[in-house]
Amino acid sequence: MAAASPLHRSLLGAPVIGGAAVVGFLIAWWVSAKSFDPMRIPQPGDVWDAAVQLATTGYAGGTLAQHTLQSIMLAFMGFAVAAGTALPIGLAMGMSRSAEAVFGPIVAFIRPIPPLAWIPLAIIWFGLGDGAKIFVIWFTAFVPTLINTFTGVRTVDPTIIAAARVHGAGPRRMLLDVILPGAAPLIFSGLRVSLQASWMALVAAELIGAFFGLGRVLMTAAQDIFPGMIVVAMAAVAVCGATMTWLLGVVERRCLPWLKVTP
Amino acid sequence: MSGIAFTDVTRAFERKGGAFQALEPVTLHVPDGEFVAIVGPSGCGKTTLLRLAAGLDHPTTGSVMVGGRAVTGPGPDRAVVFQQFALLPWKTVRQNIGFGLKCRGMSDAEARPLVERYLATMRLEGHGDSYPHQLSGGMQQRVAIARSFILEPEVLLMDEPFGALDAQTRIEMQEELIRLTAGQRRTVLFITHSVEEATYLADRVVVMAGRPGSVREIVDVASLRKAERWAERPVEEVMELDSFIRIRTRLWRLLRSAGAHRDDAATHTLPIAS
Amino acid sequence: MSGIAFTDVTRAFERKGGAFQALEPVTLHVPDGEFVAIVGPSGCGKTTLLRLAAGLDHPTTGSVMVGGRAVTGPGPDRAVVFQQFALLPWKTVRQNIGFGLKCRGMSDAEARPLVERYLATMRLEGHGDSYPHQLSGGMQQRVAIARSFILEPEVLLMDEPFGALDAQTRIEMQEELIRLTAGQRRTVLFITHSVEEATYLADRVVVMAGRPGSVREIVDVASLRKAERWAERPVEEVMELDSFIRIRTRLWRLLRSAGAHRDDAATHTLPIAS
Amino acid sequence: MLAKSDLRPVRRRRGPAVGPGARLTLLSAASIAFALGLWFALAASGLLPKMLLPSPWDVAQALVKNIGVPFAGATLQQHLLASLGRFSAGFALAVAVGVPVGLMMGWFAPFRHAFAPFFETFRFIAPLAWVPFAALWFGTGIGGPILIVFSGAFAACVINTYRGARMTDERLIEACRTLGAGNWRLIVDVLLPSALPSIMAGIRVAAALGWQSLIGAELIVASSGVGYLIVQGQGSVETPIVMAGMATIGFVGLLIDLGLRQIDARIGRGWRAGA
Amino acid sequence: APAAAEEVKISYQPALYWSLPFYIATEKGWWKEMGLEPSFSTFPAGPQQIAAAPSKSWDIGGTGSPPAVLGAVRFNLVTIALADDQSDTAWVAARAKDADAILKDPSILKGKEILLTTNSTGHYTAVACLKKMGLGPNDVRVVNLGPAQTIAAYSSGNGALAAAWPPFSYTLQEKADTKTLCTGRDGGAAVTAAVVVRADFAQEHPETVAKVLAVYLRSIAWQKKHRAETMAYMKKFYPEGGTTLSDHFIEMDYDKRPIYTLEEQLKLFDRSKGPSTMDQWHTDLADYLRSTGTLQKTPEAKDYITDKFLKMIADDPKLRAFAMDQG
Ligand SMILES: Nc1ncnc2c1ncn2[C@@H]1O[C@H](COP(=O)(O)OP(=O)(O)OP(=O)(O)O)[C@@H](O)[C@H]1O
Ligand SMILES: Nc1ncnc2c1ncn2[C@@H]1O[C@H](COP(=O)(O)OP(=O)(O)OP(=O)(O)O)[C@@H](O)[C@H]1O
Ligand SMILES: O=[N+]([O-])[O-]
Ligand SMILES: [Mg+2]
Ligand SMILES: [Mg+2]
Repeated sequence: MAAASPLHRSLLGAPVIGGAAVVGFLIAWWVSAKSFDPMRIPQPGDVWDAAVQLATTGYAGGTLAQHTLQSIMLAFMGFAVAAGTALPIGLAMGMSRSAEAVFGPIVAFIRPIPPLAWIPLAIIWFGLGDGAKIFVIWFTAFVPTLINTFTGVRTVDPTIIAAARVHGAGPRRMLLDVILPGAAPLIFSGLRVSLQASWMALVAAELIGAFFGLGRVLMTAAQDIFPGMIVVAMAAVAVCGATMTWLLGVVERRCLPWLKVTP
Repeated sequence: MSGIAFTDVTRAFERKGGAFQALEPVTLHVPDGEFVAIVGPSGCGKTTLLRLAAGLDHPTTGSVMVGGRAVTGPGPDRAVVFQQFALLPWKTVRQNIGFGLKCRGMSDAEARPLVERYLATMRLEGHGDSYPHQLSGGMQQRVAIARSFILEPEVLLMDEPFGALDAQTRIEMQEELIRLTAGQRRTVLFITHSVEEATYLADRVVVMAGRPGSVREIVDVASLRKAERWAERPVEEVMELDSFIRIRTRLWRLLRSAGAHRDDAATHTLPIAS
Repeated sequence: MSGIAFTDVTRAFERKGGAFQALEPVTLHVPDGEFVAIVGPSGCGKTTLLRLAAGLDHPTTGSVMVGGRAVTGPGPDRAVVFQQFALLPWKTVRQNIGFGLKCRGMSDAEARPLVERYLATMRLEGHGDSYPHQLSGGMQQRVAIARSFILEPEVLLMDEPFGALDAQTRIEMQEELIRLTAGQRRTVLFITHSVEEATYLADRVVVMAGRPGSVREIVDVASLRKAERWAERPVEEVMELDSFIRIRTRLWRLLRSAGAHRDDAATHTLPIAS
Repeated sequence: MLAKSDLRPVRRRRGPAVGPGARLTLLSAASIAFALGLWFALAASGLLPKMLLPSPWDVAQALVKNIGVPFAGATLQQHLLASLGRFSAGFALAVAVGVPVGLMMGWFAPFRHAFAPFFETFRFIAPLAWVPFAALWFGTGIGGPILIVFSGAFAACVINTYRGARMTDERLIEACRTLGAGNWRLIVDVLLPSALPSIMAGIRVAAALGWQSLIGAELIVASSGVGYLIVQGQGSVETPIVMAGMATIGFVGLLIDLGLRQIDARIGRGWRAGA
Repeated sequence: APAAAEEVKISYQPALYWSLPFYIATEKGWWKEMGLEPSFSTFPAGPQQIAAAPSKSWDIGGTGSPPAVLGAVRFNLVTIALADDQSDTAWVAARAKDADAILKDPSILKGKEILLTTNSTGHYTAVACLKKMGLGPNDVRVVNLGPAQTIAAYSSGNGALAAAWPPFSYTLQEKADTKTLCTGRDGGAAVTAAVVVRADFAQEHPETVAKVLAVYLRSIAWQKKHRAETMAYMKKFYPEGGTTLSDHFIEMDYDKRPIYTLEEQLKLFDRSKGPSTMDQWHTDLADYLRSTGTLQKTPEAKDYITDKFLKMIADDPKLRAFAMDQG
């Protein structure tokens, strides 16, 4: 995936332009927050104060560190369970039309149902602990990996499959040495989306009686109508999500050393 | 015992709006130890024929036998070399070459010396730990050949194996192939678009015609090759021989008439990459 | 005035671990109206050279002039035909042929008669509303050529235009090209891996050597072609001429020595599709 | 060399007399039946009170009943219509903004560099988190629900368009540049159609995510909508109606996806090889 | 000639007892009689409702007391009347089988979980009740859940206690088979709802505000006089908001949630002998909100509670008669 064209490679690097854009955004915010209705746009100063409060004295039952740690744990668990279940099912669906026929309709039907709608059922089935929260995250994060794994398997170069067959690959070898690595780039694309979905579902998950968590901070701030704190919680979620995605990228490069470029 | 026998083989593919007849009854016999090249217009069913022999596809009617046994699926007695190399991109050169051995359950320790030997035979020393994309096309094709040869198959099935290579590399690979098949005489089915290549390499050249695919003519080269000792001479020299040029021109003429009106027919079909 | 002049052109690509010199100073002059073919081992910089003339790339040092003006970017005075046809799959044959005219701001009504004329010239009547995937390779390449010719470029840059075609179609396209360039004499830079093709088509054949790319020798064919009236004879006949075979063999020898030790160098580079 | 008896045709495939298509349909039906059966059994087992896990039959009854009798002020089809309106607006906006943004990111590097930091962070924020701001900025206006659905659907549109645009065959771009195509024409005539399969895949994901955000969108102002129905139903522990709402969302979501698939298949019908 | 009807935007939450007066007024055609043309918006919860105020999406609304106080601090909402008193119907409940043991010895609750919605009247009630039962704020573990989730969780066996406000408290009792341990009133907490107006709107259109309030009060006066008819309206109104209550709870709503006529309101808002009852109730609530960290400091009652509009009605004989349903 080379740059679209030499003409459109920019003279300045990504960090410079990206940095400038972020600074520009902050200035635009600062100016507009001053000039528009101050009740409706969180003031930079309020956000700063909220950040300080959260980091030091705490809010919604804990400090930034406690909330963040808890959310990272939860998002990761949800993501891990989602990936751990979606991968084998996706592989099965990709390799067998029967498995596709079995799982396909159920997944297609359940997939549009929002995480919020599952909360009561999650509580009834799993109680108020982490189980219910992980279940809610799982529901959202499961699908992207599943679909990408399925598509990845189906798009493995048939010539390569044929080559492996003529060299005597049995089902096990085919899975481990051909299908899995062949589908791996797409699987990782799916994992990225699942990771995003995990963080997005976190807010809903932490509605289930969470004692700590950024989602709880968000919802408490929403209850309290504390826009500054909402922004702080949003920013914390965004930073955590982006960081985990970056880590996933590192893992991806480690796992796929044969790729010329990782997308 | 490794001859290939196609007997009244047809293959029809399901298409929107009915079946598409890719091969009309084809009967072709490649005796044990012979090198047969197939040339023919695009879409005439060359790849289909080869896939039938490989066991990657099944005939609609008729029978395909290799070494006296009916073909039911791929087997290590038949190695296939594809035009696009079809190396596993996620495996190093060494792992690719050893893949078939591993599939047979051989341990790494057992496979190692064999792999090293083929690395050397194929002049790939020093590249054992590279990934395929780090190699030139010629080197990739050498890896693909090594991967097949290491299994010591009785039958070699090659589908335009040198089509993706540049002219010089191609010639080198042709010489290489002559050398390798001369060492251990093997039954070879070799598909090519190059009439020169077919003439230079094969004992017999099968000219196919298309829509539906059929054998148009079989041209014998073996007698000349033996008589003029082509195998012992550099390829440029062989290609300048009058006898060589005559066969080549004859094949060309056959092909051009076989391929006539191809474009019009092609409108209604999808060219599928071999 | 449409000659191409490369003067002391070099091109270095950035790579991990320093610059990679793809071309060492190359000086080459293609006079107005001449047909020059370039052959050379894979990776020797043929495509790089062509891209410089097309304005798709810029030299690291030296100058590239076309028609007396320095090249700064792509322009409609220079048409490029690629090996992979590079047709827009989502446009019909008609739309593909008319694409360049549309880019110039010509209305559909104005473009229509021109497009129809080229459909006829290229023997594509009846396929105007087909999509590329419905055509055979040869027809696709004819569309690509029509798309370029319709802009009446002074310079034609062709990068292995027939490399993806099968042998028979390739020969037909070669004859077609002879016919077209004979009609309106144009400056042509033609890259090929086929020594026969270069010999058959070109006035002069440039043999390049690799790593870094350089011009090894230039072989004149024009005088022979004229003397023996190749253009008026069928290609099979020409290719059997002693004179033809002699030039071809000479080019081959040059090439094989130019390509020596290529593989070792290739380890450290990624072959990039032209 | 060949024994006559060996000349029997190769068996193509072992399997039942039913065609593969029919067999797969059968499997799908069996799987759905199994899931429903499991649900029936669980509901009938009495492990959970009926109030918390009604049987599929109760849910179906609640669903049918709500078609005639309003719940939370409207019949099911009225709720559905209201939800579809909100969804369409937010989803259409996400596509209308996301696809051009993705194309611009694919084509103009400076745009990509400038936009990426926001994009790579904002996409982790749940639609639900925007509810307070949606209320603050748009009040009771349609803008609020649109913002929520948009925040759910936008990222998928951008990412897939961007990836699709970046995957565009460079040779096509160069060929068109040599034919005189400018930026605009390249984006419209080359990048966009080339990215179309990826864009459509993204749009399908976006539709699913946007549709999922409905509950959030209907938390701001309430008087109608399937999301509202679910929340109100949850509030009074009318589990059958809640599940009827979930089933409706699931089913309509499925229909939306099928519709988009149809569009996808139609768009490239002419030119996509094998279409 | 009659002037064109005045437009006014009114907000409330569906299916609540204190929303009923808006509904009855519409049914009775009293808005028109007052020359008003209201448009209504309903919000599923208080935070969204008051957050929609600064965009001028609504002018006057009914809302729970916590959002009323929060809205005063955040968005300059002014409290102009009391909507209802739900102190008897917001409660802390336990499973019927456990209730007696708990009442006998509340200390067995130590370390147990109570399910409730934080920063709500339910929480406010719970804090007061726990104190009354002799339990400190850290003796039980508060699990924060939305009202619907509280019911689902409690009825599937989670938590030792649950707290909620009506109608969720009713649902809790009905569907989870609970017994009330302590109401807001038992704990000494005034759990109320209020009528609020945007300060800028009140400034610009005092007459309109007075008229809307007069209509609201007329409904109240009428409701107090017509028990059976009011309950009939409740049975029509509640399901439109997705709530279906049994007759028992309909009666409870009517009988146990005091509402106040103009005269009674004036007494509640009377500051002639120091802070009014209303001031006291809201200040207590604000103190609670400060204790949870929602508010940084307790707002001055007189800054956001006013009897100005009640007095405007009282001082205008025509309005007064209308508001007392004597027209
Ligand atoms: N799986 C398939 N489904 C449908 N049609 C097929 C399939 N495989 C091949 N065909 C058709 O059968 C015919 C023969 O195909 P085949 O690939 O054998 O030709 P070929 O001679 O190898 O051509 P080429 O020289 O282009 O590789 C073609 O028309 C092709 O379109
Ligand atoms: N964009 C690029 N970045 C880095 N290296 C490049 C780039 N383009 C070409 N090269 C390198 O420059 C050398 C010349 O490449 P070029 O494509 O011109 O060769 P070629 O003669 O056309 O080869 P072929 O016959 O295989 O098409 C090669 O080693 C190639 O790897
Ligand atoms: O997270 N949801 O907005 O449903
Ligand atoms: Mg083929
Ligand atoms: Mg090239």
